[in-house]
Parts: sequence; structure tokens; C-alpha cells
Amino acid sequence: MLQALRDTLPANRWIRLVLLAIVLGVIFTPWLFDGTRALDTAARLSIFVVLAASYDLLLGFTGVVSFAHALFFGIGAYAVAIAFDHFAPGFGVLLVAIVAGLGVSLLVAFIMGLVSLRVKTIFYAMITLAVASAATVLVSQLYHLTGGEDGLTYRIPKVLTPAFKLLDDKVFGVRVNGKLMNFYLVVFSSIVLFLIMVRIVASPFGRVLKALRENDFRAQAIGYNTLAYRTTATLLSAAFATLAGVLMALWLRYTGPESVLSLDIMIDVLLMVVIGGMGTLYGAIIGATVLMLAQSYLQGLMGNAQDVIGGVPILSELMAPDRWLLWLGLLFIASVYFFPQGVVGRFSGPAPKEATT
Amino acid sequence: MTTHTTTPVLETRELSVQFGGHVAVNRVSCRFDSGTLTAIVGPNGAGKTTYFNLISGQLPATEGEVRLRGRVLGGRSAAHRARAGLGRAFQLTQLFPRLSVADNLRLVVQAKLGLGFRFWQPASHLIAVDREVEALLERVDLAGRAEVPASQLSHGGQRRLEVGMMLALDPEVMMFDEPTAGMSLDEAPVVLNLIRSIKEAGEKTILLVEHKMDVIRSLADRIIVLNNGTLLADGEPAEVMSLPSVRQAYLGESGEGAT
Amino acid sequence: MTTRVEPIQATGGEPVKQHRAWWHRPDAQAAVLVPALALLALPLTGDFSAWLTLTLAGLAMGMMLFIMTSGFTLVFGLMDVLNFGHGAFISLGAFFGFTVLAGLESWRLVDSLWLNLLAFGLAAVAAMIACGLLSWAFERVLVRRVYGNHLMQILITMGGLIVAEQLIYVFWGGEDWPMLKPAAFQGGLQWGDLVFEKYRLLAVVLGLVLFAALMAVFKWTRLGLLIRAGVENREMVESFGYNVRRLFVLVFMAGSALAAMGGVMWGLYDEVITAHLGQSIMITVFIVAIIGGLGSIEGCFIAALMVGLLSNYVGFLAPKLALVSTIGLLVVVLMWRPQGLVPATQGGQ
Amino acid sequence: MSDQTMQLALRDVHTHVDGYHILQGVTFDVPRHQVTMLLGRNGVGKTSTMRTIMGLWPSSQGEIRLEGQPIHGLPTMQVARRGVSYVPENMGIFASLTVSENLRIASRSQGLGGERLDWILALFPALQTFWHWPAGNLSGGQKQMLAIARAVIEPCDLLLVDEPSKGLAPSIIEKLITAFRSLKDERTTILMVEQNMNMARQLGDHLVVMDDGRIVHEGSMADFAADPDRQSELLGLSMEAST
Amino acid sequence: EDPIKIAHVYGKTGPLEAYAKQSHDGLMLGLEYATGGTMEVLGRPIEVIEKDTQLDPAQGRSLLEEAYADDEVTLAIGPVSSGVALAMLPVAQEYGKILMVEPAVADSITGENGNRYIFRTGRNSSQDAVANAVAIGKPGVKIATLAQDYAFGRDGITAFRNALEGSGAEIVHEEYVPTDTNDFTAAGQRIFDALKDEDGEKIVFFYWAGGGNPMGKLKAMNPERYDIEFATGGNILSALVGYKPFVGMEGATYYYYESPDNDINDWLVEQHLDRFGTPPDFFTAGGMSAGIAAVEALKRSGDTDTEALIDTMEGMRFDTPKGEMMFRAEDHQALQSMYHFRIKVEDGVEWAIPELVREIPLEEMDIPVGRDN
Ligand SMILES: Nc1ncnc2c1ncn2[C@@H]1O[C@H](COP(=O)(O)OP(=O)(O)OP(=O)(O)O)[C@@H](O)[C@H]1O
Ligand SMILES: Nc1ncnc2c1ncn2[C@@H]1O[C@H](COP(=O)(O)OP(=O)(O)OP(=O)(O)O)[C@@H](O)[C@H]1O
Ligand SMILES: [Mg+2]
Ligand SMILES: [Mg+2]
Repeated sequence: MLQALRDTLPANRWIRLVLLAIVLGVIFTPWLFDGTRALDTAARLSIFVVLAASYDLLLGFTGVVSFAHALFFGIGAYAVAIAFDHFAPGFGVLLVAIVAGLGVSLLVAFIMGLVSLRVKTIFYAMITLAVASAATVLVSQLYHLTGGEDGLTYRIPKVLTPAFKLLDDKVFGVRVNGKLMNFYLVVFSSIVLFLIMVRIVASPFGRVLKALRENDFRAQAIGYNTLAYRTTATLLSAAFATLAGVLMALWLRYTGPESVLSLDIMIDVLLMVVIGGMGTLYGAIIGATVLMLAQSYLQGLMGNAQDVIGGVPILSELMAPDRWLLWLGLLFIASVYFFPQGVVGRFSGPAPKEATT
Repeated sequence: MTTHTTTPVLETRELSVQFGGHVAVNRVSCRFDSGTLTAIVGPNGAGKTTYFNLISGQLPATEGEVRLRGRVLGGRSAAHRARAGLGRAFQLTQLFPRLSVADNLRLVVQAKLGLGFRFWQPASHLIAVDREVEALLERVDLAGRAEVPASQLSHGGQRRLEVGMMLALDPEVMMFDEPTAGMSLDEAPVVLNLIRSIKEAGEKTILLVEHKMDVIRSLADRIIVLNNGTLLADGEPAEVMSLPSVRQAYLGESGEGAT
Repeated sequence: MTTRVEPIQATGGEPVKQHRAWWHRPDAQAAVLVPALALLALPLTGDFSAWLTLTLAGLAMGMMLFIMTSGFTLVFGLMDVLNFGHGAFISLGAFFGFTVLAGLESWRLVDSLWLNLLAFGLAAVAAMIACGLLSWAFERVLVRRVYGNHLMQILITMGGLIVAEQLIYVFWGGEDWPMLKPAAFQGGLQWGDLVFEKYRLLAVVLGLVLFAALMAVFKWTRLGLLIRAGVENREMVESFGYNVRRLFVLVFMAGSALAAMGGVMWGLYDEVITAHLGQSIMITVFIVAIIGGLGSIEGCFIAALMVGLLSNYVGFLAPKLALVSTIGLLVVVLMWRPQGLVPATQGGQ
Repeated sequence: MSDQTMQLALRDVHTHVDGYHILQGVTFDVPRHQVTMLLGRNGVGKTSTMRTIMGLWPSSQGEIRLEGQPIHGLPTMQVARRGVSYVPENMGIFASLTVSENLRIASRSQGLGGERLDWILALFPALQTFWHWPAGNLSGGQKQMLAIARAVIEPCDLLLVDEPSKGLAPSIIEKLITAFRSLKDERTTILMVEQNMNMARQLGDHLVVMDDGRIVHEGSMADFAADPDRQSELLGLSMEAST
Repeated sequence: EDPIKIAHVYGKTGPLEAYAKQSHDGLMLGLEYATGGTMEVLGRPIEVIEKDTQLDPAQGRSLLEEAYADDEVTLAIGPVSSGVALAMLPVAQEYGKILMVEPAVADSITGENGNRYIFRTGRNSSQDAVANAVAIGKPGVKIATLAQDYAFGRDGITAFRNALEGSGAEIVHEEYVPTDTNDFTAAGQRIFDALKDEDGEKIVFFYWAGGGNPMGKLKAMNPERYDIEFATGGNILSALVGYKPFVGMEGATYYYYESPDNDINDWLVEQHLDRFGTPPDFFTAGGMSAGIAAVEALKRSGDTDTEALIDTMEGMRFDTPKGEMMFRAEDHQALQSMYHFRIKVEDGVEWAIPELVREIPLEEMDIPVGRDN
């Protein structure tokens, strides 16, 4: 594992420090920050790191642009949601749901993988966009199963809810209850999933993926069955996204099209990967952090800014908290302007390899 | 020297391909034996590269078949053929431009050893691969530039890497498509000497497309001439080159051409 | 050693003909699908007047889709730029048109076809000019940096789309604005059991004119050629002494102006406009563009008509399937022709 | 004085690309109505010199004069409009356009035709054969022919050609030599990069040799061809040895 | 004194921005009216904390948690979208605090998905459907319905059909189309085919949310040639502009500022015109009702304790711009009047006016009980 980390970690010391800070910050959130919002942001941050990294596996490592990645996230979440909606919430049911979700995801990914081989990249990107939008409509039409637009609200195993008290006393000022258990279940699962992806990327398989992205034609000519590699990468990336969806469903205790399937989520993930740096995997951590913090706290900051600016007519209108999306749009643009290779790509190349000669 | 009684390493039978109304390769039948170097010559657009494409599977043939050690390759993919022992260096350089020179070679060696589907072991633990890559870098004179992205090599360097990637695959049949095109007087010999040493080892079947007559004369055991997709002539270099039809089609009126 | 010698064929001579009979051409084959689809639907529908109503309405809807998609296709086909911001220009076009029409309220309401048309025309032209100018800035600031990189194009134009939409909120507010049709285009024409919405007649005329104009520009001028060449190898076109920069800007502005016209048409059709109008229509625009072959004007036209017709027939015969009808069409077409109905370029490597 | 006989003059030209200092003070002249050969090993900066003249890469220092007028700093299209044609090293074919469209772009007039076209088609009959084909499907050598045809379809004052013989069959090279000769007879000035020494020797009047981003030799081709020692010193091998 | 905190958790940004603003303005006016302008109750100032769900249920949920746990609000109000509301419901139960839903409409909020901490001042889908059934359901009337093919559309039509029972009117055709439909020719053709040969009064009832404007598009197919008329519910003012071609159309609405006849509404209209230059709109009235309900509940229970508040509010009757409302004890849904209207057009008024035909009092509507707390 250490070797895999050594091979893939960005070389730049500052980037490494930032990554470490983020990981520690998330793990110790209950002690470092007050309030439910911080805990929620940290949990969702870890889930999105997994989702964005799994998307990077597809986009950054195989060069496949897909807008249907949130679909797999959604399948994972809905599998859990539907299971808990129909059966008493328990870990057995959860396991069955995970297996079922993975099954469906892999099937869908396999079919989409086959399509992706038949059409040009850019066609594929737009087809997936259409498929993603059809999926949301499908979810709304199958409302008996999915709860439609309104989504599903369900109970989760009691040990993961605030009602479950593990210790009676607070530990350094933090209540140790089911919610905290849930938080750590999410955070540590995310870390494990991320590390598995790191290993895959550092493996010979990961190396082939990079080759496919660079020159598919050449990779074939030296004997790689590009079809098999692409499909495997698509399946892997779908599987990780599905598992991220499972964590999301557990954490939110609600699953609906807006929170796990919408195009907005897809675009957020795309932006996370791009801001962080495509093909770096670690970029997902930085990208997800930037975006989650922006979503959770940008409005508040803008409100403060507006108070300062006060009466300046147009400017204060632009600074109004209601216009936070405007600034998100500018973030898109800025990321392409200033970090076309992403933060990680910009500030550091890959780690230096052992000298060959 | 060619005895047609034994199975040749590589054989094409009535191999043809059409694009629209244009027949680019027209019923070409040919056998290639182990340890020989066959030069393929012909005017531009004669179908040399296309012939290679048909053999190595980059293009599907409209008719005819390719046999490797007697086995028909049929609709096998390029990847399959590469694994079966058909190696190829391209006329237009095909590299992994943003990967380092060493990584370009590592990928090939890894492919040869069939290590691609390992998900768990760190790639940097493949010591055997690295050792082989070091040797290769020496052979193509790129040892000093191992960690440079391939795209930053000069034209000559990229051509050498292109050849090096085929060597790394160590295939039974090696096909070179104008390996020295655009190389300067001092660089071309590096590649040519490399080809010569492979030939002298006597284990491989080499196909070489070249326009430079001096190169052909010094390397080839046999020449086949393609013109308009058809096999025009096939034989020993001196003999073929003296045929009037070949001189007219290929070398130009003055015979020797401006090589 | 045997030496075979075969007769030489000259390399020169007559050009090699590719099969060029009209029924072999992909655009002709695709064009046949439109009447074929209509004829197929006739026995299924059963009732002739219902069929005619659906067919005419579908064709007209197709024309409207064509107007909205043409600019997107144009920009992609010529410049290889995937402009998600197209949706923003559809929205902006609708809002500019709306603002102008609001000023011309009396002309819009008066019972005179010509004044109505004038009001509509002014609104459309103003919207096109305004969006054309805005897109100039859009190109300069955003698109210019990302030529040749689809992913970056998607991101940066998506950012542009969000910003533009938010600016609509800033300047026009978040309400749904009613944008009523000119008096002469309200209601329908009627012959017996057959009705045809008057407004759709306008869409048909405009769509046909636009199609003819675009085809003419590309068949009879070198513009299309230069821009396609410029996308492939910009340095080379400059080496022939052309100002590729300016050509690109012009095409981009034209594409956005078409979007604006589409926005005005759509706003008046829906009679309500919102800031996310463009975004909500973009998926349909994409689907039409892909079916058509991303970049081919003929393909776009045929695809738009097919989408218009199909959604009407399916909506009538099996409403449950209406949702999947266009996506189904997309899948079927791409299985048949992975590059779309009329592949934009038939060469490439 | 030299402006009278020199079509193009470079004085201490420096070019930086991506932070690399590629041209490090290039100075040479291209005499009017002659063929000037630019020789040198791989990677010494020949192509870079051509690109700098064309304005495709900006020079960071020094001056380039065409007919006595400074052209450094001008955008490519302006340089082209002053009568400079260019055949780049990678040929710059528009792969998705047909052969005829490729030529149509290069020609100023609306239609294609006339004597000049006939001359070109006689030179490269393959172009006629594949007239309506996407140029991307041409063979390597056919692409090279198209690139040259495109550059000369309109008469030009100065023709820059980067390795025209690369990948061409001997018979075509011979035709090329004839073609360049007739262009020279039409009073076109030619600056050519070549690795094919035979061709260089047959065509060249004037000669410039580069090494490491600088000019190391300038003189007449005839003198150079007669001096094998100098050849192996500058090019690594004598020109004879290469045939 | 410590302020009494109320959170307004709603979709301030996103496609429903316009509704959100109305709702918030209404809420603030409601608080002001109910406290007599002092913004104080029980001797403590009221502090309203705004939170933007961005129409994301996950956000809504976490914001509501934040409001209850960190801001320690007494009660929360909102949101606009039903999806967000449904996600928020369990949070109220977990924290044991009140969530007053306004203006999300899904029946299940005060139905199977609700809990005893949920109250709703806004109308639910059934109320809309039933009111319309009362307004247009006369003997001999033949009705075709057009709705979106998802839960909201299908549930609404079911409630409408149930409410029509016994009225003598008959539904002859139900048409459902995908939510994103914008060409209605096919749907129109099917509906006209179903209705044209019927006798008597023929009505198409539109039950529609969001864009697409089906009425305008069916109108362009000349329904008058078969004597077919249209009916639908009310809408916000800017959407009423689109009703102009439908002079004489009838239906039932939740609110139009000229319809109610009471002092509170007069105050609201006057204040709104004064402060914003426009009359109060569809969602303004609901927001105000929520504000009034909150203050009344606090006043009457004299306490900020949740249990005390629930006790007070169950069965509580209170006055709003829509007249008297009553929180039904079983499901905490506020029963309220609706307004039967007929469209007319007047010069100088930008929108079509839904002129009041008759107020449908709450007793007249039999709204299914969602749950029994
Ligand atoms: N994909 C293709 N589609 C259509 N025509 C093709 C295609 N590939 C090659 N051709 C045509 O087939 C003929 C043979 O081309 P090929 O590249 O094999 O020539 P070559 O002998 O390698 O020439 P050169 O020496 O110039 O490289 C050419 O006329 C070319 O135009
Ligand atoms: N885009 C680039 N970025 C960085 N370095 C470059 C770039 N292009 C070329 N170089 C470097 O500049 C130097 C000169 O290159 P140039 O192509 O001008 O050489 P050349 O003399 O034309 O060589 P050849 O005979 O191989 O064509 C080379 O060392 C090359 O590696
Ligand atoms: Mg070739
Ligand atoms: Mg060069």
C-alpha cells in the first residue's frame, strides 16, 4: 500500500500537506468544528471524494467523457433506499441491497461500455447526457417504487441513528451516539474505497489505462485488448460510484432524484475532478473540498460581502446570496482559465520515478 | 534459398482490400521465411502501408487471408495479432506522447509479459520489466532521455523510440515502415545498424518498407515490388532492380533516381 | 528464385469514382426516412384527418427544433466547438425578444398581419443582434481559450451558461414572464376535422428559409471549407493568408444569433419564458444534433423533422412511450449509423 | 546593397518555445531567384527557423526582412499575403477535406483550373486519381505531393519547403527536382530544408548549415559539394556516403 | 430577553425563486400583522433565520438539522418543493420540533410520510382537486383530464375523480403525458377524439404544474369547434397573463387577492401595494398564513415548548387572509376556503382576472384524512 501511495502521491510538498490537512480535518471534524452542518459537510465531502475519484478513473484515466456517472451513484443510493423502504432496516438487508445495486450498476455499465466502443467520444458524452435525463424521468414515472420526484425517506439501522447512545458521557465534548457511528462508517468506508482506487491506479492495469487515453491505436498495436480494458475500467468506476451511493443513502436517510441523480450532481462531480486535476486521483480530494465548502458556506460569505458593499446598485445585486450560482459559474470558468490541468496537475507533476539508468 | 515446401512464418494469399471503388491491395500472395529480410518497394500509394495494415490487423481485408506459421488469422484483432507475434513500427510515429520514454517502453514489455490485468500489485514492483527497459533504452540510444515525455523528443528520437517499442515486443515478425524517413545522415545509421543486427541474429522475419535504394541494397535479401496494389515483381535485389518495368514505375527514367 | 513480372498500370488517369448514385448518399437515404415514417404511421393512426393533423404539427415542430438546433450544429460542425452556452443564448434571445415585443405591444395586438409580422420580425432581429454581440464577448473571453479541447469546452461554456442564466435573474428577475403571440398567430386554421396552428405556419416558413440559406452559403461559398480547414489545422489556413480568428468569431456569432431566433420562436410558442428555458430545451437540442450527425446541416434538418413527427405519433398511439421515443430514435439511429444520420465529414482518419 | 539581391534576410534571430531557447542567433540570407538549402542534423532548429520566418512562432529578438521590409512580429497571414508560401514538415493536410478542397483553399480564385493546375496534375497524377477523396486517406507520399501542390498552386515570390522528399519514391523525387527547377525558372525564390543530399546537391545554389540553433556555415552549394571533409565535419557524414 | 427564533428553510435560489420570494414576503407580513407590528410575542422579539435549500433535499435536511440543533429555533417553516419537504419530515421528528410546511403541496406530507410534528398551512393537492371538482362538477358534464405522468399528476386526478362522485359529472378520458412535454398535439387529438361525440357540456380539466403551457396549445387546436371548454386551478399573477385567451373559463383557486373578503386580506393588499408596488400573489397569502399561525400558536399556548404548541395547534382555528383556517387534529392539515372563479379580461389589467363566482367554504369540501396522529 505504501509503495502504491509513494508512486502516485503528488510530488509537491504543499499539495501533500493540504491533502493531509483535509483528511485529518475530516476525521476529527466532530472535535474541530461545531455544529451539525460541519459534520454533514465532512460526511458528504468524503462521499463525494469517492464519487469524484471513481469518475476520474473513467475520465482522467481512460479519457471517456460520460454524463451518466451520477446514474451509478443513484443506483447505489436507490438500492439501499428501496430496500429499507420495504424491509426492516438491518445490516443483512443492507448487504443484499449493496449486492443488488452493484449487479444493476455493472449491467448498465456493461451496456454503456459497449455503446461507448461503437461511437465517437463526443457522441458518447452527449448520449450519456440524454440517458441521464431519461433516467430522472424514469424515476419519476416509477414513483410506486422510487417515490418519484419526492424521493424516499426511510429508517436506517438503529445503531446508526442519534437515538442510539453508545456512551452516556461526552468524549472531549462530543456525544458518542449512533450518528457519530454513522459518520465514521461513512468516513472510513470512503477512505478504504479511495485507497483501493489508489492501488488500482498504481498497478500495471492503471498504467495501461493511461496508455489507452494517450493513444488507443498504439495500445492495440502492442497487444492490449483495448475493449477489455475500457470495459473493465468502466465497470470498476461504476462499482465505486455505486458504493458511494450506498454511503450517501445511509448518511442522508433520504434518497431522491435531486440529491443523487440530477444533472447538477453530475456537473458538480465533473467540476471537482477538473478543479482537482484529471488523471491524478488525489485531485478528487481537493476538488471535492473546494466545491463542498463553496456550496455550504459561499452563500454565507456573500451575505457578509453584500452587507459590506451595501448600497452600490448592480454590485450588491451581484453579491446577493441568492446569486451564489453566478459565482459557482465563474468558478467553472476560472478553473479552466487558471487550472486547466487542475490544482494537483498545476502545482506538481507525478512523483519522481526511480531513476532508470 | 527459399524452400516452399516447409511452412513459411508468414504468408498472405490473394490478399485484397478495396476502398470505395479503389483497390488498394490487389490479390497479393507472398511468403516470408524466418531469418530473412524482405524489402517492399513501390511508388507512393502503391499499397505498401496498406499491405502492412492488412497483415497486422489494423484494416480488415476484403478478400484473401493472412497465415502466421500456417494458421489463418481471419478476423483476429490487431491486439491479438500483436500477441501472436506480429510487430509493427509505423510510418507515422505512434507514441504515448505524454508518458515518459521509459514508460512507453515499459508498457510494451508489460504487454509482452501479459501483466496488464493486475490490479493490486504496484507497477513499480515489476523489476523484470524495468531491467528489460534499461537494455532497450541503450539499444535505441535513448538512455539519457528516459524520463522525458515522448513528445519532447526530436523527430529522430521519436523515430528511434517507435522502433524501440517494436523491439520491446520482441515479435517473431517485424515490420518496419520507412523507419529512417526524415532522419538525418548521422542518425539513420543507428536505426539501420539495429535492423542489421537483428537480421544477422537470424531468428526473426523482417519486412521493411524503404524508399532509399542504398539502404535496400545493403540490407535486403529479397525485394518485392508493389504497384497500384498488385505484386509487380518478387526476387533478388539486383535482379528485380534491373527489370525495366520496375525502373520505370519506381525509379524514374534515369533509373537510379535521386536517392 | 522466381521473379514474377506483371504489366504496369499507369497511376494517373481518370479520377476514381466513389459510388455516387443518389440513393447511395447518406443524406438522401436519411431524407427518405421522413416520408417513410409518416407513411408507416398512417395505418397505425387509422383516422386520416387525425394523422394529417399530427403529421403537419410534427413537421412544424421539427422546423422549430431545427431553428433552435441549427446554430449549435453549425458551431460544432464548422468549429468543432461544443457550445453548452447555446442554451444561454436561447434564453437570452427569448428575453431580448420579449423586451422588444413588450415595447411593441400595440403592434402585436393590432389586427393586422403585417404589423404583427413587423413586431415579430423586429423582436427577432433585435434579439439576434444582441445575442450576436454578446456571443462576440463570449467567444473572446471563454471559447477562444479552449479550441480543440472538447472537455474544456463543455466546462467553460457550462460555466458561461450558468453565469448568463444568473444575469437574466439579475436583470429580468426570477419570474415566469408571459410572452404572448402576435394576434394574427393565435389560434388555428381549420378545414373540416383538420386543424393547424397558425403560429406553426410561421415556423415552417422560417425553418425552410433558414435551411435554404444555410445550404446556399455552404454550397456556393468557400466559407464553410475555410472554417473546417481552420479547425483541423489553423496554422496552415493562416499560412494561406486567411484571418482564421475573424472567421471563427463570425461563425460563432452566427450560431448564437440563430440560437436567439430559436429562443424568440420558442418563447412565443410556449408563451411563458423563464431564465432556464434554454437549459431545459438543451437536451432536446443535443438529441436532434446527435441524430443528425453533429455538424451536418442536412442531418440536423432531417433529424429535427423526425423527432417532431415521432413524438407526435408516439404521443398519440402510446403516450406512455412518448418519454423514450426520442431517446429510442437516438439509439436506433446510432446503431445503424454510429456517426449520426448524415455523418458530418465522411473522411478523417 | 544586399537588399537588392537578397529576398530574405535573417539577423541574429532568437526564438523561445515553452521556455526552451531554440534559435540562438540565426543569421543568413536567401538570395533572390535562387534555391537556398538549409541543412543540418535532426533537432538543430531547421524547422524552427522556417516557423519563425512564417510567424508561426514569434521571434524574441533579432530581425527578419523580406524585400527589405521587416516581417518579424507580423501575424502569419500577413506574412503569407506578402507572397510567402509554406510546405510544413508535417505537411499540414486537411484530412477531412477532399484533395480538390485542399487545393481550392490554397487558390485565390473561386474556381480551380487553368494551366497551372494542369501542370501540377501532370507533375503528380495521383492527385487527379484521388480528386474527390478525403485527403486523410492518401498514402504518406501522396500527402506530401498534395502539400507541395497546395503551396505552388498560386505563384509566389518565396517558397519555404521543409523536407519535401521525405517518404517519396525515387521516381517522384526526380519529378520534384524538375518541378522545383521550373519554379525557379519562373523566378520563385526557394528556401528548402532537406535530408536527401542528392536532391540538395542537384537543386541547391546557396547553402546554409545549422547546428544547435545557430548557423555554422553559409556559402555556395558547389563549393560545399566538392569538399567532403567539410561535409563530414558539419553533417556527420559526407554527402556521397549517403547515396 | 432572548429572541424566539423561527427558521424559514426554503428554496431561495433555483427555478422556484419567484415562489420563494412571495412566500417569504408573506411570512414576514404575517408575523408583523399577528404581532401588531411589534415583531414580539410572549414579550420576546421574533428572529427569523433564513436558510436556502437550493431545492436540494439533502441540503434542506441538513439545514433543518442545523436550525433545530445549532440555532435552537422554536419552530421551522418551509419549504417550497415537496421533495425537499419530504426529506425534512423525519428531522422534525428526530429533534422533536415543529415544522410548519408552506407551501409544498404533496398530500403525503400530512399523509403517510408525515408525523405529529408536521403541520401545514398551505393547501394540499387534494384540496385543489376537490375544490375544482366542486366548482365544475355539475350533472351532465363530461370531463377529460390532462395531467403530468408522475405522482403529483396521478394523485391529483384520483382525488379529483373521487370528489366528483355523486356530483353527476363524469370523467370520460384521462390523459397523462411526460412531465417535459411541450408539443401537445397528440394529447389534444386524443382528448378531442374522446370528447367530441359526447352530449352536453364538455370540459377539459388541466391539472398541471410547471412549464409547458398545455392550455394555450390545446386552445390553438380550436376546441370551440366541438364546443369543448377548459377548466383549471389558479396560479400566480404572471401565469394568469396566459389565461387571457380563456375568457369565461371556470375553476377553483387557492388565492387571488380580490377574492377573499376580510380585514386581514385588505391589510395585506394595502401593505403589499404600498411596499412592493404589486398586489400580493398566490404564495404571499400562504406565507402570511404560516406567519400568523406561528404567532397565534405561541400566544395561545403561552410557551415555546413543542408539546404545548402541538396541543394548542391541534384543532386550532385562526384567521388568515383567506378567512378562517383550522388545523385538523388528525393530520395537522389546515382546512381552508377555496375560490370558484370565472376568467374575465379587463383593460388596464395585465393579467386575466379570476373573478370570484363563489367562495367554497371549508365545510363544503370533503378532504380525505391523511393520517391519524
Ligand atoms: N483508409 C483508407 N481509405 C481510403 N483509401 C485509402 C485508405 N488507406 C489507404 N488508401 C489508399 O490506398 C492506397 C495505398 O496507400 P498506402 O498508404 O498503402 O501507400 P504506400 O505504398 O504506403 O505509399 P507511401 O510510400 O506513400 O507511404 C493509396 O492510394 C491511398 O490513397
Ligand atoms: N513544441 C516544442 N516544445 C519544445 N521544444 C521543441 C518543440 N518543438 C521542437 N522543439 C525542440 O527544438 C529543437 C529544434 O527542433 P526543430 O524541429 O526545429 O529541428 P529540425 O532541425 O527541424 O530537426 P529535424 O531534422 O528532426 O526535423 C529540438 O531539439 C526539439 O526537441
Ligand atoms: Mg506508406
Ligand atoms: Mg524539422
